[in-house]
Amino acid sequence: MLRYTGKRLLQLIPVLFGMTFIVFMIVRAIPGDPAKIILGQQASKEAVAALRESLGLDNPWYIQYFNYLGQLFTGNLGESIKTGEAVSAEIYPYLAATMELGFVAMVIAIVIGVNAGIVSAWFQNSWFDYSAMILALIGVSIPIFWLGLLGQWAFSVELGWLPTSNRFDPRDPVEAITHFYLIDTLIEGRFDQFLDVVKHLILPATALATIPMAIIARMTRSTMIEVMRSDFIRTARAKGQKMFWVVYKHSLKNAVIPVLTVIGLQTGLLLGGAILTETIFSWPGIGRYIYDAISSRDYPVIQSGILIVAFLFVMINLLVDLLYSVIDPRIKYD
Amino acid sequence: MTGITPEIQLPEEKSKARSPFQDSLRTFRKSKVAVVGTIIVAFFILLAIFGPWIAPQGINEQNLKLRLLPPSSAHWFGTDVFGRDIFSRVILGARLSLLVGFASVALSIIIGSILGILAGYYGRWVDTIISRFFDILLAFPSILLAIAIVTALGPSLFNALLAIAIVNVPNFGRLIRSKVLSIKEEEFITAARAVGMRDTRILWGHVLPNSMTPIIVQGTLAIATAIIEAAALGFLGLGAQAPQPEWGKMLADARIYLINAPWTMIFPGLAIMLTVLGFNLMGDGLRDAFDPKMKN
Amino acid sequence: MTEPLLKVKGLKKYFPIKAGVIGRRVGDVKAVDDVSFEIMEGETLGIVGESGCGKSTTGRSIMRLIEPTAGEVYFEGKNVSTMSKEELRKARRDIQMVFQDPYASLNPRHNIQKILEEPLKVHGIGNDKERKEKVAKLLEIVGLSSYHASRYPHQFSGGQRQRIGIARALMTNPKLIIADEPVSALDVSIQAQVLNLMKDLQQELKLTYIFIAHDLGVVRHISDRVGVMYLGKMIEISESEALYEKPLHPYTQALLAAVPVPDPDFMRETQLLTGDIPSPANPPTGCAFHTRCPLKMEHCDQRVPLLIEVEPGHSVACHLYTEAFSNDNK
Amino acid sequence: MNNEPNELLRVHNLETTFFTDDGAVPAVDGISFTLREREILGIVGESGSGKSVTSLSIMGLIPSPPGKITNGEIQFGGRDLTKLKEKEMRKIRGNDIAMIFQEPMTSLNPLFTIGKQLNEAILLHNKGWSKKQATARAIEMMKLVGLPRAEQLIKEYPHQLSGGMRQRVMIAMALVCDPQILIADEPTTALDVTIQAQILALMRDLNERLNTAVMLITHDLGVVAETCERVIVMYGGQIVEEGPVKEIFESPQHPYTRGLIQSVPDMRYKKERLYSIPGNVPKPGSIKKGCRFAARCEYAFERCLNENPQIYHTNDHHISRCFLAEEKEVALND
Amino acid sequence: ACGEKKDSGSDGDKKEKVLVFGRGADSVKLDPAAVTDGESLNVTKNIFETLINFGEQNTDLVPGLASKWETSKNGLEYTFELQKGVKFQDGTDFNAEAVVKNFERWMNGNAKKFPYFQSMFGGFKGDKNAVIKEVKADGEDKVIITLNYPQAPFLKNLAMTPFAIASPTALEKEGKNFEKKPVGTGPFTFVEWKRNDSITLKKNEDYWQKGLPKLDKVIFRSIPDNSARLNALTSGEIDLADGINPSDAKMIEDNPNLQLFKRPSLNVGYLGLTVTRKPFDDKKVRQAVNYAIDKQAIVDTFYEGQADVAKNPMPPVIKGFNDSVEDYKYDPEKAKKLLAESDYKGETIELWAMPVPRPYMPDGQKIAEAIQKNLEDVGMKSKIVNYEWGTYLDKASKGEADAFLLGWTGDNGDADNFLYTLLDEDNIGSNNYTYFKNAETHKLLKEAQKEVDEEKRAKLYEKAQEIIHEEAPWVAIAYSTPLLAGKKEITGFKAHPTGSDRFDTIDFK
Ligand SMILES: Nc1ncnc2c1ncn2[C@@H]1O[C@H](COP(=O)(O)OP(=O)(O)OP(=O)(O)O)[C@@H](O)[C@H]1O
Ligand SMILES: Nc1ncnc2c1ncn2[C@@H]1O[C@H](COP(=O)(O)OP(=O)(O)OP(=O)(O)O)[C@@H](O)[C@H]1O
Ligand SMILES: [Mg+2]
Ligand SMILES: [Mg+2]
Repeated sequence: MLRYTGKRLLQLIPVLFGMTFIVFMIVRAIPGDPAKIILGQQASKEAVAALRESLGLDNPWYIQYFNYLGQLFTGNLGESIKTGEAVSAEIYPYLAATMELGFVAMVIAIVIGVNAGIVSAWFQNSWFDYSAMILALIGVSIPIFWLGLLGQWAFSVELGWLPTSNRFDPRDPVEAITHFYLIDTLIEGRFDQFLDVVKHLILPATALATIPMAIIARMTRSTMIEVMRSDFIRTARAKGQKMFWVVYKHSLKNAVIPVLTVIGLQTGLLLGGAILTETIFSWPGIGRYIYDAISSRDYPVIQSGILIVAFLFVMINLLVDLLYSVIDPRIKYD
Repeated sequence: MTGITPEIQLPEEKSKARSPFQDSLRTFRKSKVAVVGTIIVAFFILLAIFGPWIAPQGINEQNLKLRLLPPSSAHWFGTDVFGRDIFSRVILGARLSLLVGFASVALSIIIGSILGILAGYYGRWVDTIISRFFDILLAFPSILLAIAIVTALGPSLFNALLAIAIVNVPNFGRLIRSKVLSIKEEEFITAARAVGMRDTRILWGHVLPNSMTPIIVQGTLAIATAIIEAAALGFLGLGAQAPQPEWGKMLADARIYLINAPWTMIFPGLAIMLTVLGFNLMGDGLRDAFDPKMKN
Repeated sequence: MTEPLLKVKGLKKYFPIKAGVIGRRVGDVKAVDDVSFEIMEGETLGIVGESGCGKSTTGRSIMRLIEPTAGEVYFEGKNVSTMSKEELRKARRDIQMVFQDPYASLNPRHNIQKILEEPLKVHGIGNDKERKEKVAKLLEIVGLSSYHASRYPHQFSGGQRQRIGIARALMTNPKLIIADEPVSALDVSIQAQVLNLMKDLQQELKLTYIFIAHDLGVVRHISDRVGVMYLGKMIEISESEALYEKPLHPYTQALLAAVPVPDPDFMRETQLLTGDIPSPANPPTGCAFHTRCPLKMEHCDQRVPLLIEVEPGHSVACHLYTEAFSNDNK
Repeated sequence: MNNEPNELLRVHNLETTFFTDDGAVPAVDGISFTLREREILGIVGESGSGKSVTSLSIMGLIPSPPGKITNGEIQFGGRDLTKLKEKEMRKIRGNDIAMIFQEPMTSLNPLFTIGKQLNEAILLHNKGWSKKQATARAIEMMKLVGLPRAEQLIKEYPHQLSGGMRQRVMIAMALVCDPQILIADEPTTALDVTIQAQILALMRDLNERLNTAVMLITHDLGVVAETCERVIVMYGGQIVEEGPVKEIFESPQHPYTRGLIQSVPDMRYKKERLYSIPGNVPKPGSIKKGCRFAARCEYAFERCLNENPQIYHTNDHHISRCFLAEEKEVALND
Repeated sequence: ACGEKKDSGSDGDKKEKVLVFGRGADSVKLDPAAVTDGESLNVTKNIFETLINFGEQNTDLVPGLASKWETSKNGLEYTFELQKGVKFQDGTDFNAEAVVKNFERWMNGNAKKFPYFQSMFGGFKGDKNAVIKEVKADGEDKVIITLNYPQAPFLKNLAMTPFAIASPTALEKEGKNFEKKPVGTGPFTFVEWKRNDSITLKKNEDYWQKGLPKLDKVIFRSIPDNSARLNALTSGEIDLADGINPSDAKMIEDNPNLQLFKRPSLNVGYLGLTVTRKPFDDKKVRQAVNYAIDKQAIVDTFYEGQADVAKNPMPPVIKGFNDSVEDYKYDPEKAKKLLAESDYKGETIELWAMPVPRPYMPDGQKIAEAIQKNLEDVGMKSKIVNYEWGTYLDKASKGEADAFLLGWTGDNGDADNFLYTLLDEDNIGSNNYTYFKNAETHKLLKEAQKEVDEEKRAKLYEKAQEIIHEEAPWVAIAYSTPLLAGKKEITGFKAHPTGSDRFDTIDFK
């Protein structure tokens, strides 16, 4: 297991290298002069020239790339051109915000998606199956930004049940410890704040969860149906086992690997979808951090932001891979 | 010809020669889901083709006096801030969304097939390089990568199309690679080799045609995704540009009228959803028909 | 005696077992380990053995569908092992193969016409019309009708498909046909049809067969000579009558004893084998069979027995006979 | 008749149909037979003749949809199994009637240890047993079926076992609750001959020692000849012949049975030509009129093509579904 | 940071007065001298103070930290008398030394560190264009600033938020961290900053102006999307919202819980016509475009009437505005005629549309669409081109656009900040995006920079506007009134034309 993890990590190295290169090249290809953008419309020519020089933007691209790589090796993600802060220092709260949102969305997606899939597979062709699958189909077809806007309009503006945006009530800000406010409020014993944070999470997390939920439900259903046709399920039933346990014990465990794979892949969708959701719900997460950085040509932030998200994604998929072996004894990693 | 055991014919049903493809089409036609999907898709394709004749107004017939009118018999879907007929714009938008969907997927399939076949058939370092390249691209959440690419290329519908195509390449590439690999191991390929067939001929005559159906299935589903992605890019201002009636862009434009004039954003959103749903249904139907193993 | 049609010498196929980051080779699956035999023209050599003993690998290595690790194969005196790709391709005209799975070995997207004329096209034989005629003729030969040519594989039953597979192998008028378990996927009644067909064709067309099977009953009916494989090695090879009447190797004996006989009155004499077949990735030392052998002797687990002709035309690889043999000759 | 052992199971006019896209397929079409205490009853027939469907019908495990028992009854212990509720049926499965399947490779759940799967079967029908007791019983059964190192094996996963061992585990699992009936659906088809011989010997042995009645389903006449006392021959979803093994082999009454026996290549002698039944095994439901075997039958006459023969008794324990047997029955009755 | 935990303020008679201000983006840094973005300045405006202030809702000069000031005859020496008894929020005394230290800090900086200083005062110590020569203390309460050459808008520049006085102690102590922990003399003290979410300020209890501020706490919350921000206001999550879409004005006015605030206009939105590019190198074409565009309709539709149709490149509130210039009337026929006389051959022009809403142009995309239609009506085909904002500015400044939408918000309410900055040849490549170059206006504008006499100066600018009008490098579209909205209970809020608001006078009813 350890060896396998090590091996997989080693295999990641070329991928990570390639990623840095691709990101670097794309970012450099973005037209527009960051110096000008930082200084804004009102800036003078001299100011722009001076800034360009001090940012090293006058160097040829490969020098910039090697400088960048060199910095990466020392764990330095560069400094935000805009704020002048080290990216590594300022990125964490954004990352935490996205991870909290993504995590809650994933939990919603998994809990509802997996169970809907199971029940649909179990009672195949029942009305539940049909309606769940139709909903799931609509779910994968719905543009989440549209759904998010509609939700915001209905539940916040019209009904006033939920807050429209951000992570908490600014009048009573949560004191950040881990920057995962669900955790922080609990550590601080502020149950009222915890509820407030939950309320803020509901709309964006549901919007974000829709597509993965639908995909997971569909995937779970089809693998479950396949698994439930397999011989060992027949064996379990031939023993006289209850259908519930046959489904939730024997079938589910076997269906988990493809479902897990989908879940791993969906995190990518989730991290990408975060840009849209975070924009709509003013969620101070990494998606918006990157998006804002794109507008301000904040190269180090765009680069590092994309890389970190991609890295996270890669890591989650690695984790999923490793989980396989925990679940399936047949997968022996050495 | 003595001594050869003849095959005695059962009074078998006079079945005609039916290729698996025809068989699949029959299954496809029988599936309600698939039929509904096909109807929706066909409907939007017709809109795309005949839109200019159906739509009561052109794309950009502004009449600032008629702005933000709610749906009425004159303007079924109401009007937008320029006093343009939303119904007409939604109809005319079908062309753009389908264009992006089909063109980007076609592009990814072409590039993906070439790379996938190279990797799958030639193996070794070619495979290593191409597969790594796919890995790298796949390591990025796709929308994020698409956004980055469009930002670099400059926002436009064409660039959005291009970005979506690039982002999808590894999906097809991998699919085709794995198809090639698995078909290579099929016994009928061994049989072809045993007969003395050349590699290239095996590739074109056996491997490729047998990879087609998963590509068609995946392609249909990818069109659905591509349409949503294009709309998302449009929504972020990175896709289609004014006055193109692209649905995502219409949503973005309508966003500030959410409270005053909700119809401006309800209809384009519905249009996206319906089209995407159509492709998804059709894709599902195709998968069930062509890939019976996946059928449930 | 004339030259054998096919001569296999010291054939080996090791599949590497890879591990580690760079796919280091940590061992081998010795799928075929030093197998030699000969086949005369018009003869049928049956190869039997339990699953995983290397029968298919042997068959495929002969045709170089998998590159053998070592060994030489002579076909009509020409060394197949050293042929260039192009020469090999041409040679395959004379050596054809019939596969076990009649479902998987036909391209589901091609109709029978296309499947059958492909070998002709590949070798540039005939024009369109001639090819069509040949397809029709061969369909008749294998007991199907020419109108079947436009149908697709899935429209046929298993037995019919296997007939198509055989027809395909016959298209180029080959001299040797390697049939890899051609009947094991078929029902008993159908199996008999196909076996009869193959026998008839052999007489008709002067074919030579390598007939791979795990069913000893089937092998007996079709083979002139039979080779028994165990864990990648040929452990006994002989005229089929001799082998079935008087098996020499303890494994062959056990194998024959294990086959259920469709006769309720039949009484079994020999004791059953115990234990499982070892893995070819990690074969036992010495004689591979010693772990299950009821007659195991002291040094069986150390020395590898060689295949030795014990009686005329009957060779066996077992220390029982090496001892006996050497003792006899002392 | 009276000195024969008691009937355990009586299947009467069982009809199981699959409702597929291509219409209703009567996979089992009105079969009746009995299974007696302590006997080994063989069911032979070529692929698709309805052997498995028969056994699954008895177990109440017909995949539904698309399958359904459309007619007939299955009497066991004074009850009609086709009428039982799922809950009651569960009590019978594994406890009174146990089943093992063709594919030892796929019939065990790959993700649970052998021990866990055995324990599950034990604990299901022995409420109140402790895990320890269950494990002890499991080990006992494993030893009984000749598995070496039972104590270690219970901690291992199915993939770590060879095919023969797995089939032994399956048998042990079927027998843990001392069932009255063991249905074995082609238990050795996937195994090599030497292993097959071991398993068959084991089944005979267990049948003697535990007095379990066995229904052995196979397509191999050799297996039947060596193992069974009585045999049922199925063709196209119907029973075409039934009788004591000896009689069947010595004087088969149905042309199909005769053909089948003759076409088996016997290892003991070389035949120049094998006997072969012409034509193909028909798809169930494809022959609507006449005897299902008529098209392949060399004795077929006019009547066979138009009328489906009923079952004729050629003696008090031998039946045949062939008009040729009509005379014999008449003769018998005379 | 904010130690005290309160129970949502429901109990207790002294309810905390908290104002949540919703705005479009987060601040970049809270060191006013180091930033250029409005969202940073807006916050620092409440933490820091400048020597001179602008008037409540105009750009007249009123005392700030300096109670009085004098200018020497030659316009090269300024003497400031400072308020007494002022303390920085960290307890440091505010005095002449503190002011000098601030100036020294800026003057020793560079363009990257203090971009506004570079822009407004020509350069740093030793630069040849530097305006400020030296800054000296004259006792505790007097500061003297000497210039290298006269700069007419010098005092106005000093009143700009970036040149607020920071606590020298804190500057020294915090170093680079000062931008995250600002300390000034202003009405509010910095408490906490949650990036991309909110900045919290609390009342400066020792504020030198008695009775101010009225609020206990101000929270700046960023909600990037205009409609989302309005949603948040409607649902009560925020109390005051910046950047209200004109289209929502009516709804807000109709809402009994909300009120609309109008920011006096100090901006101009325009369509620039790059005079170096075909077909706009022809004056007739430029004039034709001016006739072709129905500005009133645009103002009505996209500014929802919250703007005046513009005719000059600067808004009327600024001294020197030439009201006698007669605007081009909407006259498609005349436009067609002019086009026919011109070199224009019917080629399709690129019409660049601003991708982001700005106070001077709430929806560039849509305005571009409307203009496109206007142009089409007179026979000029155009293609709307879009770039991401940064690229847009960059490319436009390189003269790559044919016609482009843009605008400008004044920094200090001086005509120079519009006419010279936007239309003088000196600023080609930076803010003169049309590449307009005219010897006459150049002379006039240069002269005006050094003219200390207000009236004479105004005349010079009026003349320049006439020439610019005739040459028509722009279609001046609108002087917009940016909108804010707040809860009904808010009193005492005066939106400032520069866009930076002081919250010290705000109270809740
Ligand atoms: N491509 C391969 N890579 C690695 N090992 C292989 C490969 N092909 C076959 N083997 C191994 O070689 C051994 C012999 O395989 P082969 O297929 O020749 O057996 P066989 O006698 O034909 O068995 P069966 O009766 O099951 O067809 C097996 O252990 C198998 O696992
Ligand atoms: N799930 C199913 N859906 C549809 N038809 C089925 C299904 N299961 C079985 N059948 C039909 O029932 C017929 C009998 O099947 P069954 O499995 O009983 O055959 P069998 O005698 O066990 O054959 P084999 O030797 O291949 O196991 C088959 O021809 C098949 O068409
Ligand atoms: Mg094989
Ligand atoms: Mg079966």
